[in-house]
Amino acid sequence: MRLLVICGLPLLVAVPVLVLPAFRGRRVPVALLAAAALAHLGLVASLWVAPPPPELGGWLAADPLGMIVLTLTSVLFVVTVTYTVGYLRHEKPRSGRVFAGCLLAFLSAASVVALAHHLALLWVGMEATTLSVAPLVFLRRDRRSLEATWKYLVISSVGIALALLGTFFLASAQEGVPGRPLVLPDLVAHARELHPAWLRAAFLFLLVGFGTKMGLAPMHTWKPDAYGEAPSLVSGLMAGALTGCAFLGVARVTEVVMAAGLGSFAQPVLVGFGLVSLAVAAVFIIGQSDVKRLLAYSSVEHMGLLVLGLGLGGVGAYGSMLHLVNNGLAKGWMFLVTGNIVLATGSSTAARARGLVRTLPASAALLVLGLFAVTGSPPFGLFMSEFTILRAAIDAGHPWVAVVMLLMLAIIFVGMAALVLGIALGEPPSASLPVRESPWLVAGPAALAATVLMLGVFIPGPLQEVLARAAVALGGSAP
Amino acid sequence: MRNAAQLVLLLVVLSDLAILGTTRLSSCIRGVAAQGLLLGLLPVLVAPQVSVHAVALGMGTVLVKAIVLPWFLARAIREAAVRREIEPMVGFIASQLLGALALALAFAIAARLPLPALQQPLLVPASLATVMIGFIVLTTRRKAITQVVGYLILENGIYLFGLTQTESVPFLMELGVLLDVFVGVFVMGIVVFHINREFDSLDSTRLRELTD
Amino acid sequence: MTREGLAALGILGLAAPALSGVVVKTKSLLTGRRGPPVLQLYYDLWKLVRKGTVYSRTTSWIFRAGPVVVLASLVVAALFLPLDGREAPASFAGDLVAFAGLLALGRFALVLAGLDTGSSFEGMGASREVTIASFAEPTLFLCFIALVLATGDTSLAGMLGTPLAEAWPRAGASLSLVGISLFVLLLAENCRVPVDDPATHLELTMIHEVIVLDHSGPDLALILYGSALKLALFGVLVVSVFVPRAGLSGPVALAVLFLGLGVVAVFVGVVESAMARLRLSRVPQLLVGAGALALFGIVLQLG
Amino acid sequence: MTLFAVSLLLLVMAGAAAAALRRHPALGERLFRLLFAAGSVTGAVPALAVLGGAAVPDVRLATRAPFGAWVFGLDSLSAVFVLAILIVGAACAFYGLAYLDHERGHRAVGAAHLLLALLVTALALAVTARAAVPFLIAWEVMAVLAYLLVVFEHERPEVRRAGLIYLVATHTGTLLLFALFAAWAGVGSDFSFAALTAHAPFSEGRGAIILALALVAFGLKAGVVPLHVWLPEAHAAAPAHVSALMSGVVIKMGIYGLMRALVMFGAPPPWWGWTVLALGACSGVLGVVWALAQHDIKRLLAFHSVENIGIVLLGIGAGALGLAYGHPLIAVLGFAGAALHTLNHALFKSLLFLGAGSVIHATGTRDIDRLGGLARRMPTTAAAFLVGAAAIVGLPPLNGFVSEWVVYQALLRGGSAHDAMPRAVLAAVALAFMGALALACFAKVVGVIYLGTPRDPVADGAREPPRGMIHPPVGLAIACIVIGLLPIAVVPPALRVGSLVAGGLPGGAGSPVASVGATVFTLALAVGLLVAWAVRRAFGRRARPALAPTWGCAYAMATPRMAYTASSFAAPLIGTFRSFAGFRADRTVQAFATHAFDPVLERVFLPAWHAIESAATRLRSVQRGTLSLYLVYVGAAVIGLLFYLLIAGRGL
Repeated sequence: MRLLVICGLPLLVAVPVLVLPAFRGRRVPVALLAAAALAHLGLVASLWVAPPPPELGGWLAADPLGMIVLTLTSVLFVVTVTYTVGYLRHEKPRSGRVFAGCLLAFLSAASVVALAHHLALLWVGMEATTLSVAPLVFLRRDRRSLEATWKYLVISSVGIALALLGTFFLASAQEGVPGRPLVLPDLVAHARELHPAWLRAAFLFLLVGFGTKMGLAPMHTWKPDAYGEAPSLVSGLMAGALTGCAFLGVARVTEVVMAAGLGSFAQPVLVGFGLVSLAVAAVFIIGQSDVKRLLAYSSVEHMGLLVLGLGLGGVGAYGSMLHLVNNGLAKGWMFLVTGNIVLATGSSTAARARGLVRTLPASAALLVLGLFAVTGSPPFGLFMSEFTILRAAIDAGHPWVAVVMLLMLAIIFVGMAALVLGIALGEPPSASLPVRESPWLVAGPAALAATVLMLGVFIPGPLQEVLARAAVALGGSAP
Repeated sequence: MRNAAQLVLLLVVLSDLAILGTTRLSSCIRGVAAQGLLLGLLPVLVAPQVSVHAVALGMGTVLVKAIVLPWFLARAIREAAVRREIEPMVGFIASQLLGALALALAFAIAARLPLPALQQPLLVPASLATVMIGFIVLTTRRKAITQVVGYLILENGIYLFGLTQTESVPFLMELGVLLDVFVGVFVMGIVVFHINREFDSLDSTRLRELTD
Repeated sequence: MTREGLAALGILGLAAPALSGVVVKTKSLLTGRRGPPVLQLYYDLWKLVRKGTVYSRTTSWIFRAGPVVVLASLVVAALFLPLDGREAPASFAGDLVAFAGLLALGRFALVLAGLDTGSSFEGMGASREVTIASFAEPTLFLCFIALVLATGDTSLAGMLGTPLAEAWPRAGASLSLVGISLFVLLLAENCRVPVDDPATHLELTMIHEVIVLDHSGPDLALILYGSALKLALFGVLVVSVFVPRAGLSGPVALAVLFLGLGVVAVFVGVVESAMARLRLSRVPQLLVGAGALALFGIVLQLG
Repeated sequence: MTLFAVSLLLLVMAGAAAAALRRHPALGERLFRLLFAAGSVTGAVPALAVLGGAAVPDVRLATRAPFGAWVFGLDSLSAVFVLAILIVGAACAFYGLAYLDHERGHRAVGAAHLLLALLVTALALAVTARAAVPFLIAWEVMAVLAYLLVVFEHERPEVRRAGLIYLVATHTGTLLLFALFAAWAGVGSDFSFAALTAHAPFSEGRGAIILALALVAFGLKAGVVPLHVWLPEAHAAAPAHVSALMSGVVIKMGIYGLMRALVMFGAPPPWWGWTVLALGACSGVLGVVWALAQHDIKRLLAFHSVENIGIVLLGIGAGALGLAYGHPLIAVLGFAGAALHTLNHALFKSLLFLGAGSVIHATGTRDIDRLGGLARRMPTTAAAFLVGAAAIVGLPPLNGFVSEWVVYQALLRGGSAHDAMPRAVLAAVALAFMGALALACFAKVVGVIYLGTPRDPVADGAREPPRGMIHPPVGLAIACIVIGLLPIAVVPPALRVGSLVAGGLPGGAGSPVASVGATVFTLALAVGLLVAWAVRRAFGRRARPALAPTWGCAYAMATPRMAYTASSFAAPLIGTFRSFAGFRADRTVQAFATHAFDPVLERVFLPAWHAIESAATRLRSVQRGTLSLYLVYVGAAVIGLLFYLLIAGRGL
């Protein structure tokens, strides 16, 4: 029952928000948002305490992979809502009901994706996340955001369509195989009896489809536009939670393929996508002048690392599970801080925002810290995960992968450092006056930063265990 | 039964080619509507025996793909007061040739696919061809509205492939998929409205402000 | 340190000024002049010691300390030389580094004292001094390394003492190369033609002389005596390499040493009157050449 | 170890106090000074004990993160560095209090003190960490804190540029360290150094990779040519006391890393030893040649750090060769010399930077050609600086001489061996060359800054800085003198370190090195100098010395502008190395001047980076904003994968 509630509750709240005339205009029902978010988080926490049985005939279940994504989403959502409180003091969206309604719808859809064990249901949830976020990208209602929305919609929809085709291929692979159709545990259980040719085709199409939503190069093209034009807190949710859901889709099918013993077929593809994404990210991060687009490409980079770890197998799978968490939190952190910069200076470009240590000390500090966190410097969590993935590359006997990875990480660091430090340090433009940073706007990112820092030196027991089990499910192992 | 299905599938492929060939947006949309209608018939025809499941699915398909969405798109072009797709990025002849190529490719691939037994031999090639042609329309046309049409065709193709799985993909899922397609195209339509308002044209190639 | 060792050191100290006298005498005779007496430097020193001193207003204590440090460092350096060819008054493993360090210390003091006057002439001299030294010191070490390889000992007492005598039969060729290279060093370090001309009277061409322009009275005496002592030290190096005296009894060894020093002085005089002075920019090449000789000596032994 | 932990705690508290009591600076600074001093002392006690031969057990902290437990330990190698860190750290911290005083009001001075205290703590942790993860954490924290201190004056663009170059260099090093540890640990999951040591010996190929990675990663931090490019930039940009700390100890972390890697790795192959030796010679000679061309006092000192790192590498190289060819004595001597010179360089280089800071504080310029005659205006600072200069040149009886003497021994003793070892003696020539050039360079520095007449009004008005900026350099100078006078006190501990790095070989006890003789010598020399000086003074009293203007060789109108400049002084030397000395000379009717640049940075690294940038710019044209093109990318991906399917999955 709880799983169903987790998926349905936000939507139930969303319905009145969207229809009741009380919420017409710019007023945002923050209280409802907060209530729904906290309830959701509470329910998710209860799942950790008391693992639930599968529901809807096994269509909904909470396995380690799903729990990781679900928790990540829920936490990020709560943080985003707290941030919203401060955000709404400076800016009001055109339509408060669309804002709140879509956020809640997104939470529902993401929960469905995280808990779905029926791949068609997973697909439905995935498409729903795309659609629920689109209006949020278009929140500013100007030409640029319109263009971004259009590209985001078309590319993601095409990608997701390909994923649907892949799902059907998977169904064909299951022809005449015992077990409920397209239900994950049964697929895994009888993986070796699946038709290998269809399974391969299914894997590739699902990879491209969900890869498009993750933003793997070369299907990443919508990402900088969408992240750059959406309000920062929405970008944060997309980069932190939405990509997590998309990665979950890839991970699910990988789970099946690994179980079917087709690892030697799947892993090179994953590694290839990983390296290409790293390279593309590096190319676009050099000389980038807009922090939000920079973070978008950094997200491309980290998606690449995720599939790279998955493809390397061994401890790499563990690494990319850990990286999923770390990257999600770090991206949320960075986008929310960037949001503060945009609120204060009206822009996220190096041209307009300079010398923030003077005008926005707290945000600037968080931004610079974030630079080191995102680039995988010790002692932040991303260091742990990236180091694990690097080790996986060497253990798996691909030293050249390690070399390329390190080279790209180095180039990316130069690009990011140049921009972030460029806007954090220096003499602020004369016009800019110091802004008082409301605690609502700083608390969220600070909390995320603290968590990322903690994960670098201490991984709580339950999380550790869940990560390990997820890694094993993906054909890997815990270090 | 079987031959009827064959015929319908053939018509579907023809509608694809027709859409590729036409210059007029209105006929383009009419073509999609027709295709939707044909798709609505198919579940009943391909199913081993007529079942509530198949009929309901067919009716849902007709409702969404043959009536609501086409009407919606037609309204969109009325708003925009544009009649024809002027100079697509690839000429009409060329795109028809591309379509033919896609068709050939589709049959070639389908011939090599280990197809499930007792299926319509035409079903898979038709669906693959439709997918590819949808993709061609998406990539070679300028008007945002035509791109929506292209997406719709792509979806239709996938839907066709889904028909090989009617029994393994449960009814709810089918409807869910249908709903998603509906909402998806609906949202796209809304965006198209806004594009039309902002740029007073449906030419999506003018949305090139965001670059690196 | 033995009594004989100190006595020998004392004699060396007393005889040092005479060496430059011999050089000058040789030169004058070769150029057909009578020249100043051999003991001229003693008279000069005596005169200077009795004079008062004049300090420039720009100078600080560094200027005053200069001459003292120069002389003290040279005296201490002398302690490491085995004058009797067997043992030195003071010696420890690796004292060759100390020897070089002491020469450097003296040079540092001298150069700083020159710079302290703020005169551009002395600045120029200082610049030239350090330039030449930068090439002289590696050459000195090349010679020392050759000796170390030949004798397997890292103290001057050993390198120039008994082990050297045993090394001659084995490494005669390389040792003679080292000797020649040391003689070139002697010319360079003591500002002799073809590197510098102690007799010049044009400041722009001077090196050593121009640094001490502002020194007067006892200070100048210290410096002049210091340079005489330095000449003697290098002379001892050259003689010891060519004439190992380990076999001889103490007094005889000393006698041989001073005889050798005299020969070296005469030889310097001959060179000075036979050769013209090099252009300053060519000096490094001369020293590098000398270094090359020593390096060849080393390669012969690394074989 | 507990005492050590306490000291770190005190250091952190000191920083916190300075930052927290922003409102009452006086109280905050007193507290800072007190706690910092206490921390340094409590930390130095165990370090000295270990160097004296005591043994301290390791500390293991179990963790809930991958890669095993966190281990900390204090052996003689760590102890040397801890000592250097605490001494130099304290000197720089105290100096910083006075140096940043005038910044109060318009900059976060308290925060700067906090960062410095944390930096010292991170350094101490880095040299005591005995597991990969804590080591990497301390390493990166150290690097980042150092960066934040370097960009203290971040309004100036050149400071930001220098900071960025430094940050990129150090982060690249960190990435290489990841690779190093990953390659080292293999499939193992325990990353404590003990476990890593157990992995050795490696197959030839893997061992080569590991050693090469270590050399590059740690060489970047140490500033080995050609990886030194960040060093002069950062040192010139940072506040004086930060430069002192960086040049004194931060770059030494690279040396520590190399030595620690050797302890864990065991005997390296000969090629590695020769490489290190060659790098040492190059760094030493090039460093000092480039230094000669500088007129910015801080850049000049920075290049001398490159030189001295070269000397240390000569020691490490000799030691590595000793291990490779099986000459324990040489190995011990080489590593001992390296360790000792590291400590000595920490002392006199930070002393020199602090002295330079006082000069900058007094005159407001870093260009030595505008200075002159400061010895009469700030005598104490001048005296301390002179000691530092003599020490860095390696003159007896100061500490620089002692360590260079040990390194020489290591190089020369190879002579009697019967393998390839004797070739190493040639490195001694390079060492001599460095010494001579360094003498030339510091004759220039001391002469042009402190002696002669002021070349510019700014120098004329110079006065001694406040006491807080005099005591630290003087203290360091005293340390230099004491070590120089008592080799017997420092050489045996150094040998203990050497034998540890050489794999616990004998050599600590019954030292073959005549440190007794050396001590006698240094003491005798010191006494001799003092006696001679006393005699001369007594002699001078007889006749009152007359004062007169400098003898201008009959040229009556000498002006300060005619005083010999640094450019002219160094010209004949760097002229001989024109090809790689990295300077442009411009001769006008009025003046001759040379302008220095870093050839490696300007001719290698920046062009390479610009090449990457332009390539990226060209590649970026794939994202033109055309939607259909984007869709084509997706289609291309699908088609490509289908081909892969045809090839790889022979199923269709």
